[in-house]
Amino acid sequence: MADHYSSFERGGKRWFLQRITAVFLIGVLAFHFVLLHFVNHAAEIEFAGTQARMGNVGYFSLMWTFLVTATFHGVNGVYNALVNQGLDGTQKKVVAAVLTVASLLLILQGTRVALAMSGVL
Amino acid sequence: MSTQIEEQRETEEEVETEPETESPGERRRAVKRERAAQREQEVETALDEAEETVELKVFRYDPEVADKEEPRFDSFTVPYHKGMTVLDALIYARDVYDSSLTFRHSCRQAVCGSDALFVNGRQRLGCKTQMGDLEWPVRIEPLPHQDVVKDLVVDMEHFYEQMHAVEPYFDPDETPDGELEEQRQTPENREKIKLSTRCIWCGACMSSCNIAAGDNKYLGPAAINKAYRFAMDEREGESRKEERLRIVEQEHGVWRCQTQFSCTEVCPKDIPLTEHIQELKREAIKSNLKFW
Amino acid sequence: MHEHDVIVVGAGGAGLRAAIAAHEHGADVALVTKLHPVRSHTGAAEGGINAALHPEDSWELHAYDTMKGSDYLGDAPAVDTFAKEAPNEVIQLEHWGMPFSREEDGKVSQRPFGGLSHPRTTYAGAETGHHLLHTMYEQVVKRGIEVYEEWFVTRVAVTDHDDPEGRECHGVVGYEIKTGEIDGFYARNGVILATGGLGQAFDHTTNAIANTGDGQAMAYRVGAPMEDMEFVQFHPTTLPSTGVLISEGVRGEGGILYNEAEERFMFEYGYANNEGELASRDVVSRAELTQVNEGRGIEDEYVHLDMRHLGEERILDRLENILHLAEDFEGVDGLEEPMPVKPGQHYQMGGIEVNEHGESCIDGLYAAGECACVSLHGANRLGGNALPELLVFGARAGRHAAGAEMDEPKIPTGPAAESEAGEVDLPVEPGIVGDGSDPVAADGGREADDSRARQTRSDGGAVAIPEEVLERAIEAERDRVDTLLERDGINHADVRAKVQETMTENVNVFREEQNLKQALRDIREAREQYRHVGVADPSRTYNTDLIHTIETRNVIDCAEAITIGALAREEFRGAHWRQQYQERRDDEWLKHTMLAWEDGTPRLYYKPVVLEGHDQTYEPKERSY
Amino acid sequence: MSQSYDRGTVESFGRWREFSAGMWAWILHKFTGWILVGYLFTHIAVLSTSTQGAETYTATLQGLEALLIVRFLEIGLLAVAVFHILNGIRLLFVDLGLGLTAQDKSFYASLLLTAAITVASIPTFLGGAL
Repeated sequence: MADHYSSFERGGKRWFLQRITAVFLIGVLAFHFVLLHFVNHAAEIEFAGTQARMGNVGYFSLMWTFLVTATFHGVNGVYNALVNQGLDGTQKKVVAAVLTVASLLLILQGTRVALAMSGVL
Repeated sequence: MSTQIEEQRETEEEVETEPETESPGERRRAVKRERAAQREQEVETALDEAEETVELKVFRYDPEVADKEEPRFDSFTVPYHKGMTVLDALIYARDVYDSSLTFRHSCRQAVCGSDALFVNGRQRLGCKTQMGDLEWPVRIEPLPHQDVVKDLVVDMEHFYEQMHAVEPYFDPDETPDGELEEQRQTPENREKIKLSTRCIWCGACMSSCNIAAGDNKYLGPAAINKAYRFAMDEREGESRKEERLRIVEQEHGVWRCQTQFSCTEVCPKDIPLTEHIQELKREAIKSNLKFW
Repeated sequence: MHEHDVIVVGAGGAGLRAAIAAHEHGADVALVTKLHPVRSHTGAAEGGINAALHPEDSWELHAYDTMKGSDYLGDAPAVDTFAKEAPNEVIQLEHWGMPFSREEDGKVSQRPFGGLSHPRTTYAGAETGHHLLHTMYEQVVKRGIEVYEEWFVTRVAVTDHDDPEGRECHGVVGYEIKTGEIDGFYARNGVILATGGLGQAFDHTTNAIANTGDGQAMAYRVGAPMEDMEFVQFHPTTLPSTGVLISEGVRGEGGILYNEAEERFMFEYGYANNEGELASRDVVSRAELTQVNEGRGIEDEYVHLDMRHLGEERILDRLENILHLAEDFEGVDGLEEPMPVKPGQHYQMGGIEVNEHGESCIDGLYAAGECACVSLHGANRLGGNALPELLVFGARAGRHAAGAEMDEPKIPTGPAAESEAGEVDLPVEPGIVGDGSDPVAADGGREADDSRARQTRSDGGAVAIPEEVLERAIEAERDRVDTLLERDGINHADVRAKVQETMTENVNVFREEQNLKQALRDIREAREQYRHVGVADPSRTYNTDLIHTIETRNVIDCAEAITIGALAREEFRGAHWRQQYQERRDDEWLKHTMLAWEDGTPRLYYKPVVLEGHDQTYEPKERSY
Repeated sequence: MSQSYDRGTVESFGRWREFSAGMWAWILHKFTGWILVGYLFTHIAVLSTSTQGAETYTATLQGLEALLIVRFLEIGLLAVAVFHILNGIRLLFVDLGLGLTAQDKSFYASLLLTAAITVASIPTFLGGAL
């Protein structure tokens, strides 16, 4: 067990990032909810309104960062939960790969959506 | 007095003469029957005399005995008295009803850590749990998340391996020169590690931990607490502390802790295990970020 | 078969210290223990470790206090060696990381203790034993010393020369509890017994359930004499239902003892008009039992120890641990009600006769710790002297067994040290029952005792080939276990309970001739019954029924030795109180009580006390504090 | 001779009845986490309609919002998100070593606060749908 000493990379960095993203997400998720359910009611959302918001560079970058951090936080959380249940060996590698690919696709698609919303695409 | 001596003599004569007519085996069985009848009588009187009796439901399993190969629960009715512990009740059940009832026990005072059991759904030391504080009937099982060797005895091998994995021994960077020269330690530092040194290796924490149940490589609360005991001991020195942090910050080390506090809640020595694990996480992050 | 240079049986304080010492002297050493090492009963020690560390203190003072405490039955070379080496051992422990309580300047704290002329007791909270045990086990792990845990040693393998001093020990036979496997441990250099106490000979004891006198009984049966077995320390404040110790600290802080009529009996009945509750352990124990025997006990069993008047704040500050003990083990809230207490067996001063190197009279057989009698504690052990004893003499036994060069021992051992034969009027024959024809004899019988095998060997000669000695011992143990498992018989627990009850009833704090004789009769009866024991659990897997049955045999032998010694010694010395003999009688009794197991029969003899120490000769004085 | 009885994961996890506060907090945090990550993927999928033009996007969103079930699911989503946030704050404090002895109380507080916020937001969510 103790024969291989692992570096910070083995778990500590992801643990730390999970906390840092959490702090960020607490604020942004709350903001997102308030903005799109209470300030603007979800039922009244139209493309125009979305485009207006996304046209703002600050809002756009906030939402894009939201996407990336949420994806990391969520997917990393899923991965940890699986590892905690004893996922190991090849299985673990496969799951890690699948989750990474899924994350990248999500971010890619999310970025496309965001660009479409901001009217760039 | 004198009559007693004579009675004694008579029994002795019997012993001398009887083997002539009876085989030792027959005699043994006769004695056994006699004792069994006597015992039954005693048990009945004990149960009658006791103001209260309590029922134990005890997990039984023995891979070698035909009717115990499939795990089952046995019930024992035990006379209750004030101050009776779960261990007392188990000993009564074993000595009076079934001598094959198996469990570890030794000191009876919560320092040897032998009798951590799953009592009414919680990890507890049998010797320091009052029967009067429990809901009756009392259900007694071996510690969860560990293989059962027999009845209430679990295999502790994995627990010991995890304890040994953190290099659980004092190993200072340097020792004082003089033979009678002691290392200095501030009372504050001694106080800081005090609770962590109380661990009795009972395994209750490890058994209560959901993460340890799923991830067999997870060091577990007891071993991490052991690492804490040395990493925080100022006598060992900085470079040894770095090495210790490297052991606990491996993937299956401190990061696996999900702060469920189950270990802290069941610890019979009241060691704040989760707190110690959390402190090591922070120490590990700090030592890696360096600028903290 | 496992093979090592040194085999240490038992992994409490003495065993661990011995193993480390032997390892440091280059020996391939293994620990064989029926419990995992951290479960050993050393862990229950509370008080501390005496050692003369202060510059104003000296080993001579420590030695003097120890000798006085022993009521001049300690052997001076042992006492001197002990006091000289204790400081090094304590500092060694500190270097191994023991979490001692500390002073502001970072040095190890020392506190005063009963019978000491200087505050020299080092401690780690009220859990000194726990820390000592764990610290040393950690060092064993660090050194990679092999540990065979949950292996129960059932027999010592010794050659069968007629004269015990001609015998050699070549190993032990062990039973692996988890699997039921029986195997031999061949010791190239020596076997060190460090099996601890025998409290289970009494039904009320502070000792663990595992403390069944295995080492004492095994060594005794292969020819190493038992020394001063009648000296048993009883602690006055133990909880009635479990025997858990309530520290002397409660009385030290001002706790008061009351009888059923709520009289402060220590004063009202004049047991100790000056010291009251703080009189020495034996005085308080005797006072409590007198109250109970005269009908003033509570539930005819115990007295009350009341600390409520000390106030919640003070109790929580200094005696918090006691509140937990009373609550957890007796269901009593010490803040709300008085705690029930009664005297309980605590420590065995006597044991396997050894010299300062831990050697018994059998070549290659060592003993250390509570199972041994060097003799350091003589008739009474001082608080805080047990832990340094196991360090000093554990280390010495380990070194010697590993082949280290050491001085000529000054304490003689074996039958050659006999100064006079003993005579005692026993009501029944002691020793084994019957003709010993019962093959493996749960009783042990003559077969289980090497002397019988010696007599029955067809070639008439002594078995001298070491491997053969061990092989034969393994065979005997396999037979014994097979028979116990196969045959039908009574439960050992009845037999053990009988011995424990009679010991507590008759060989307790008070010793009266007729009671001692009654105990011997009861023990005899127990031996009779033991011939009919069987193990009901047929399983080879973790069969505690079997283990306890074998232990019970050891309990019987130890109980008998204690009682014979108590009946023989016609004086009042230290912990040994005889109703008819209310004085210490140095003219006649300044000698050790010895028991040798000869062909299954205990033989009583005496050997002189060695009062000539390293630098000085001790003069017996009146023991008053 | 020696074999042992492995009780298996199922039996081990059958012990949820005996879970304590901290263990429930963990279970709920995982559970809400799974829902949120699932929702994140779904959310992006729904928003992807924006790449097919403004009308499709508006129609899809308003079509979904017209369904009562979606409104209720949204309330559920809010509850899940609020709990995950509050318990997440609780966990951050635990990571900082603050308030460890009150960890069970802070869990109960998170539950109560989640319930309060959820109930209070019902009118907003159901507004216009009934």
